[in-house]
Amino acid sequence: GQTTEPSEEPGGTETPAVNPDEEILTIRKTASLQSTDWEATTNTFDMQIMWVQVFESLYTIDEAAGGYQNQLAKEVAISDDGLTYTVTLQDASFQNGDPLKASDVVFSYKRAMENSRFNYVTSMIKSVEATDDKTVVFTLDYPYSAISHTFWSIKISSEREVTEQGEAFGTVPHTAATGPYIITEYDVASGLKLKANENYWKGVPNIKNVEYIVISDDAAAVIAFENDELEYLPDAPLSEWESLVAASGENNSLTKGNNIRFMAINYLSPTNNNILGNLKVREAIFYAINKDNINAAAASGYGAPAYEYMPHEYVATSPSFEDGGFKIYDYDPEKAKSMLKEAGFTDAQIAEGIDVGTLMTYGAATAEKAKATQVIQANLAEVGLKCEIYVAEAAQVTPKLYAQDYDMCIFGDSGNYDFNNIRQQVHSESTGMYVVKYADEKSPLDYKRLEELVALGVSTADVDARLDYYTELWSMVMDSATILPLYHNPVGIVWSSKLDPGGLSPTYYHIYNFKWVE
Amino acid sequence: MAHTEIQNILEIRDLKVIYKTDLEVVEAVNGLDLTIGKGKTLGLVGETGAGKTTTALSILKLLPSITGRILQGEIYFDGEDILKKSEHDMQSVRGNRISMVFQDPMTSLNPVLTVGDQIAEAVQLHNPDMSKEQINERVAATLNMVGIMPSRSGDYPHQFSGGMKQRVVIAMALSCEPELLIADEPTTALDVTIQAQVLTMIRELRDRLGTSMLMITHDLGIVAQTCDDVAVMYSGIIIEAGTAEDIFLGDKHHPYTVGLFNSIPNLDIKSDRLNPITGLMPDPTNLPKGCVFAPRCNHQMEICLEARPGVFEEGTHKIRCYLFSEAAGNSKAGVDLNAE
Amino acid sequence: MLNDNQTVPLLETVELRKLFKLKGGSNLHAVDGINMKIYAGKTLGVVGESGCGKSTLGRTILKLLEPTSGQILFEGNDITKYSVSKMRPVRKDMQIIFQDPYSCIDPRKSVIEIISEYMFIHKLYKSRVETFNKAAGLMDMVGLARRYANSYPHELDGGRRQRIGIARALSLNPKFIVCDEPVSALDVSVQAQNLNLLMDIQDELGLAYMFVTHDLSVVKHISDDIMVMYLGKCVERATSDELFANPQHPYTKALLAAIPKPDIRMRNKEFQLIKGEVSSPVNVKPGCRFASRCDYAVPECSQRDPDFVETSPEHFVACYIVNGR
Amino acid sequence: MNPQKVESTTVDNFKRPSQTKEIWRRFSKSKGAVIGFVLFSIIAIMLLAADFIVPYEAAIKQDFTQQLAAPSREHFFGTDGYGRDAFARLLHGGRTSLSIALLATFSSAVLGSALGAISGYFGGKVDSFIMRSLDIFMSVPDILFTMAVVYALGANFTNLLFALTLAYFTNYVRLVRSQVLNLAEQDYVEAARAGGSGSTRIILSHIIPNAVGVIIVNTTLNVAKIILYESTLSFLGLGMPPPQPEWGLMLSEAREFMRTAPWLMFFPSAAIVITAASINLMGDGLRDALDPHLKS
Amino acid sequence: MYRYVIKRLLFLIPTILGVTLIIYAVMSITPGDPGRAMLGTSALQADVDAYNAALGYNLPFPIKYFNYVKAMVIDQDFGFSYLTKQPVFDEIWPRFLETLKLAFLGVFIAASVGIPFGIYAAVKQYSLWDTVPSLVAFFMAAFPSFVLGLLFLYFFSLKLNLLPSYGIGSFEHYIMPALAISIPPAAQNMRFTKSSMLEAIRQDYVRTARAKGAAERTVVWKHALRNALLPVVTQIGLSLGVLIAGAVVAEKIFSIPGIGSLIVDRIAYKDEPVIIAGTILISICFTLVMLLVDIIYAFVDPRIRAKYSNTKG
Ligand SMILES: Nc1ncnc2c1ncn2[C@@H]1O[C@H](COP(=O)(O)OP(=O)(O)OP(=O)(O)O)[C@@H](O)[C@H]1O
Ligand SMILES: Nc1ncnc2c1ncn2[C@@H]1O[C@H](COP(=O)(O)OP(=O)(O)OP(=O)(O)O)[C@@H](O)[C@H]1O
Ligand SMILES: [Mg+2]
Ligand SMILES: [Mg+2]
Repeated sequence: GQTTEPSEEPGGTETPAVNPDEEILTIRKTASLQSTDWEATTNTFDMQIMWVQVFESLYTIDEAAGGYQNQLAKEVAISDDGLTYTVTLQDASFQNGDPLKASDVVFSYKRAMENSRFNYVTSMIKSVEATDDKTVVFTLDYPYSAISHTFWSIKISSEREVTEQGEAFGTVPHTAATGPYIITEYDVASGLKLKANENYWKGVPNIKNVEYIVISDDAAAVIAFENDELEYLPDAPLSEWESLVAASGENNSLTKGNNIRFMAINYLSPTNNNILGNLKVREAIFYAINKDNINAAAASGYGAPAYEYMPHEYVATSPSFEDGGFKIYDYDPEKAKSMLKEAGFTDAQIAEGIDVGTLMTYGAATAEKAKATQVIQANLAEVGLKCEIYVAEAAQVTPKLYAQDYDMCIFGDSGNYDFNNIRQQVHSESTGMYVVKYADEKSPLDYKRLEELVALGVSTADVDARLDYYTELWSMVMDSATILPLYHNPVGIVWSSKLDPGGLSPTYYHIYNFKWVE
Repeated sequence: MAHTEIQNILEIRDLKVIYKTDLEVVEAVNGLDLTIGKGKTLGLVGETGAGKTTTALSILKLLPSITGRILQGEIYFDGEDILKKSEHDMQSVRGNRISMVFQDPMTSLNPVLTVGDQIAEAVQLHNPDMSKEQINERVAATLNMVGIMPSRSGDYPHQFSGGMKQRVVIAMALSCEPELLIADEPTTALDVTIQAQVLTMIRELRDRLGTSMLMITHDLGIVAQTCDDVAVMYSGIIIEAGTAEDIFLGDKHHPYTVGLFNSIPNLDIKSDRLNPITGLMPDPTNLPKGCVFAPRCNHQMEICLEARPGVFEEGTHKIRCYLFSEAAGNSKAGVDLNAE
Repeated sequence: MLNDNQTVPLLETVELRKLFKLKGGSNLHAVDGINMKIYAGKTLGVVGESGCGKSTLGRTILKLLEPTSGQILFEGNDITKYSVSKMRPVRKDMQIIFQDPYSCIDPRKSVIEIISEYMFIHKLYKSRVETFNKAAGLMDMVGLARRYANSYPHELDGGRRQRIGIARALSLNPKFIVCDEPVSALDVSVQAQNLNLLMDIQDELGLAYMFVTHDLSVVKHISDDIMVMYLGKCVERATSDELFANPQHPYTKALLAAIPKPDIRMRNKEFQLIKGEVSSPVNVKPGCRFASRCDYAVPECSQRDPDFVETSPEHFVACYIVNGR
Repeated sequence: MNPQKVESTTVDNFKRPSQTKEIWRRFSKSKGAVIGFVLFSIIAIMLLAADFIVPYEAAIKQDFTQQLAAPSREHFFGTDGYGRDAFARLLHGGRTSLSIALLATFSSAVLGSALGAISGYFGGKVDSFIMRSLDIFMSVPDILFTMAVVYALGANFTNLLFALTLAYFTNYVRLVRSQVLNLAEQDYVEAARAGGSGSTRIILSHIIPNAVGVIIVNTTLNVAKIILYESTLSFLGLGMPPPQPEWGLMLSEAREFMRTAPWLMFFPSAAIVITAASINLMGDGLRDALDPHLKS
Repeated sequence: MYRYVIKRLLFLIPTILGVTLIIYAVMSITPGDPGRAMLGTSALQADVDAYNAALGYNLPFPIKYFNYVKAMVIDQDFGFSYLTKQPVFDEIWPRFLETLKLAFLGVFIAASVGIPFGIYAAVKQYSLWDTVPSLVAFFMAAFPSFVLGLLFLYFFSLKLNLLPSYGIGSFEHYIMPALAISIPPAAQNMRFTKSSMLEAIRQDYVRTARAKGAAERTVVWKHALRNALLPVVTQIGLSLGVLIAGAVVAEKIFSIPGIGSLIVDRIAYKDEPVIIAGTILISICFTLVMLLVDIIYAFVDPRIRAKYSNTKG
């Protein structure tokens, strides 16, 4: 059952005769699509389809190039005070043939702003107005440096079609988007099929037909790829990576991705006489954690230890640990133990095991975050800290996180391509740094300064200045020992030799760029 | 056996049958000799566990295939040794030439098939050339014969009373006009008035068809009223056999036969106490070495405990007992049955 | 056979009736207005075909089934309405022996435990040892070797198991025992042994029996009086000798004629048959229950229940023909 | 009669010569039952003595230098994704699996038997209420119901026990009810009433002891079923919380290493199958030993 | 008989109400709410509340239950999925059919493999035809479906590349999942049929048939089998429950869009309308199968048929 032998023939090396018009591109999906309304897609796999292939926004992301670029926006003019954005639209058209109008953009933004889910990217928008058919004016409450992310996040849909479909919008295939691919089939049994939008405003896509195949089991997906039943496998299972590499020959990539796993400690937890309120204990916990082991267990060793809030490579304003000068809590069990002693625990207590409560996470019991909990639990045990593991579905864990009703938790955050994201997390009235509520009397850091730094970062477009603000901000957070970046979950992609993916985008691939190998 | 003229429809010689289970070996039949004359009815009498049913099943070769085993002996039916016949040959004997009626009418009929179907099956099996109509006619005639309206042939067994079921079973057994009918306690499960009905019917049919019959029972009354010959069975052995007159009127008897007669309350004579045999039948997994009845016998002699007795014959009357054998002398002969 | 000085019967039933409610609302008339008397030390034989209500009668008398109507007088006391606790002392005087030697004793208890059970229930003796001694005595009495005391029922044959039931019934020194076909499941030789035993015990202890059976030769042998039942009704009652000598009800006659006798003079003689079979006891209509099978039936028979008339001293018959209307 | 003599012949000798002996004799006559018994005994002894064979520490000790090592002298059954010794996990995991299975069997037997006894004994309205409710309850497929319960309450030992109990008690209700109905018809129960026994006494001394055999057989066979069911739950991610080893969970974890480290799947599968099969063998043997019908 | 069937069909009403109540009760103790699950952590509580209120989620349990039942009964409306906004029925029905296909294929295999082997083993008791299949059945009955599923995947898809590893469509897609879920019940059926058959062969009427001179084949197929199959029919009906449990697993392993895995997935989102309607659907199916079993029973056994035709009202 070993797949390490290099002698093994990589699958699909023969070049088949491809008739590009009939050939169907098959891509794996782990579950059926939630909705054909981009607003209602909540997981990455659905967003990869709806947010990129079907719908378009004012901006797009090019991961390979590392930034935001115009998409439906032809030009964007920013007022000097940074409060007014005037967007001129491309001569694009919807899949139903209607031309793209400013009113569609206004309609789409207003619709998104009513949706609480998009609060985090729309809350600064005061108004959106169409001044003519091709011009949209955004007025902000305050200068907002990460508006690019908003312009990317909000997708534009046809006002006419969405209104006409009413309640049914999202539950059936439609042509209300401007993107390169049109949904032709959306059905539980026959799955999801896309066809090229022949009238796509940027030009006809190369690949004519796309089929998403639901394969929930990783092993089955790998087998399907090896059997040439899949041409593109995004998010390939890492435990099978070696086999996949062998099967795909050259056609694979393993990138760091922008997804980071964190561990948060609730300094307000009442457990064991608020033991986690003690900074030394929190630091001891952080020093006890072996990120390499977590990487080995959770990411089959293909990930990398994480130290930052955002991968520095992805976001220029994210401070890098190499020169950020903030604490990184490298694995040091001895130091952890001495911190515990400093916190006032005796050797006997340490030998006996000190209860620090529950380590919570969500997802399946065997999924990567749950694996990380097991390693951490073992790490803590080595220094004399006891914790229990609680793994449950998001529906159960999320309310607890929201209510800050937990001791420790592991959560993941995928980047919004700007460290600015942190503004939402820290500042929002709903939650603190995702899960840690800093705006509190007992806050382990100067939260007023924190907010100040956020405000400063948000309102300046100067990358260097923002890097400084965020470095200070992140240092404060790390000093508080409340959040610890654990590891970068890598993204593995493999594809068939028939396919040329035309550059790599680990998170949001663009089928528009794909080509069949002649 | 060179038979020029066969007078006996059935002749069993020295039959030994055992049941072998994981736990034990039951010696059910231990050297049994039995003869039924053509056109005669033989009554086989004996207590529970004497081996009556086993004997009957051996004749049809229907012993439970896994546990039951015929160890030795010969069973001549119409001059041919049945034990040498193949299973295929047996199938044409069963039901066709030898039929059997089982003990319990409630369980002898298949609950999920109609009564008519079950009779038709018997007919069809032995008359494969018959057309559907002919078979149906035969079924109707058979039911008529046993006093059941042919219109009820579409009914299921549970719609019949016990007596009717037993009549159906008998009808089925007789539907192919066999040469030998084995009736294994055909009326034990029935009430007396119904028993009388069924017995009458069996007798009539037997006489009409000239069937020979083996009537197994433990009721001496039934034997007296239906049988020409009688064999008394004890622990797998025939200990006394003869004509009905020999058994009921003769003056020499096996002590067990005497005990059996003394055990039934006599309707005509009022007595305060019965004189039953003491004790119980020997354990069939562990039979005594000598006479199987010796442990309960009040005429027990030393020799009785050592070896099985031979047969004492007097005309048609045969007794297996040392009391009558030359070896033991005749001193104690003539145990009186009619000690009234 | 009856002494004049025994005027108060040990047990008497008056119009005793037991109906079973069936699904769908119909009634099954298992016991339908039985009047009977049993005197101390005497045996009343009850005969009749399967399902005629013999067992139900026995169980109802012992109040193991609640009577639907009528009265049960035990030693002159009406026990019909006695509560469970009030019945308890009476139970010591009335016992039952069952037909099936296999289901009548608990297979998980040893012989001595089964026999002692009633004595423990009524706390007759102070200690366990004393109770077991009594039980051992009872084993002697019913002719069960003491070595079986620690055996379990499945190790014993039917005859011995029946004796355990007898010993248990005797353990409370009852005055009256319902014997519900106690020997019909046994082989003739064992049956005779147990019949002798029951008769000896009766002589010794002066018990009264109600002896239920369908075997007429047995009933004649053991009973002083005989009651013939048909479909829940008593059709004829007389002393044993009288009944056999002079059966009057057509059913009784047919019953007697149907018994095969071990007499070869009867060989191949016609039985005197009655047609048909016992009909259903569900929702019976008024009239003689036997009418449909009776050769002598007149229209009146199926209109009204015949009265139970004393045709000669101590001989009662319920039949229009016999009683001359 | 002489009481002295009686005392020496019976009373002193009076002991409960156990039927167990007879049952054991018949049980031990069956080859399958003996094989099952021996297998299960070996498994049980190994699980009980797990601490002496290999300490619990080894089952949870992570060693990333030994990640996914193949079976070797050091690690008989190899190591898992955390470098934990699979053999130690199998042994200690068996303890968890088996104790949940045994406890769940026990509690479902108690709950179900009690309900069944009540239903059968009291009859009438109580009976129809219980039985109709049960009909409704049983029309929800076990698996969906158990999963919903575990989701609702969270996956841990107690909740798992609770969910398995709820999934399995229904068998016993029907079984015990029919037993009680059947036993209540036996003549010896009537005889006990004729002797003046009250209902309580009848239930305690006649009905329960006679129903117990069937319940035991059913219970034995249920242990195997629950082991399988429990492993299915674990497989669906509803088993015991980590790091406690448990067979179903081990399988569930091993699944992703199906090709790289197939032994991780093999051993727990084998453990589940062998344990369940050995219990089934014993159960069959026990049923035959307790059932007099099959004697001939 | 038809009265009985109608009576049983009417019993579906309390069954559905009861099932709804049970699932509602279980869901109501589950922590979390659909609003939070859908909108995520960063949404404002007020928005989450509004979301929940719009779904009618915050109503008290009895009212919610009542509303649900009312909609279900009066408008045959199962509501909309919280997650996908699809009408629940549209969402579950195709998946239900998928599961049904799988489960009935499973029942079919379990019966058509288990029963003949069981019969044969009984007829040839103690021969090789008995001991070998019995032994195999013994071990197969001890296999959890998911282990079989994984093993199949490993050997037939990975090692031999014979069968597709996922999805639906062609017949081949169903081979592995159907086998994985049906082998353990097939083994059970075999064991059950064997003992039932042994019991039937012991019966007097079988001996009567032999005494008639019927060939062994007739004896087995005509006389013993029909009686032996009666309890087996019940067993097969009940095994549908086992198969549904297996189907949940098989749907996961082989990526089959069935209702079992749908319910499992939606429990995570507290998508109550889908969970409840899905469970009701399965329960109805289950109840109908049990009814079918009873009807078959009556069809095969005239005694039972008579019992039903006698019970009036
Ligand atoms: N299938 C069997 N397996 C083992 N022993 C058996 C089997 N059938 C009968 N026996 C035993 O063989 C002996 C003879 O039994 P058989 O049935 O022939 O007696 P019977 O005279 O017909 O008795 P009954 O009057 O009760 O019908 C008995 O000891 C019985 O227990
Ligand atoms: N518990 C009961 N419920 C309903 N019907 C009953 C019940 N017990 C007995 N019966 C019916 O009452 C009638 C009389 O039954 P009972 O047992 O008293 O008859 P029996 O004369 O003792 O018959 P047998 O000779 O067969 O023992 C029968 O039709 C029987 O079916
Ligand atoms: Mg017999
Ligand atoms: Mg009776």
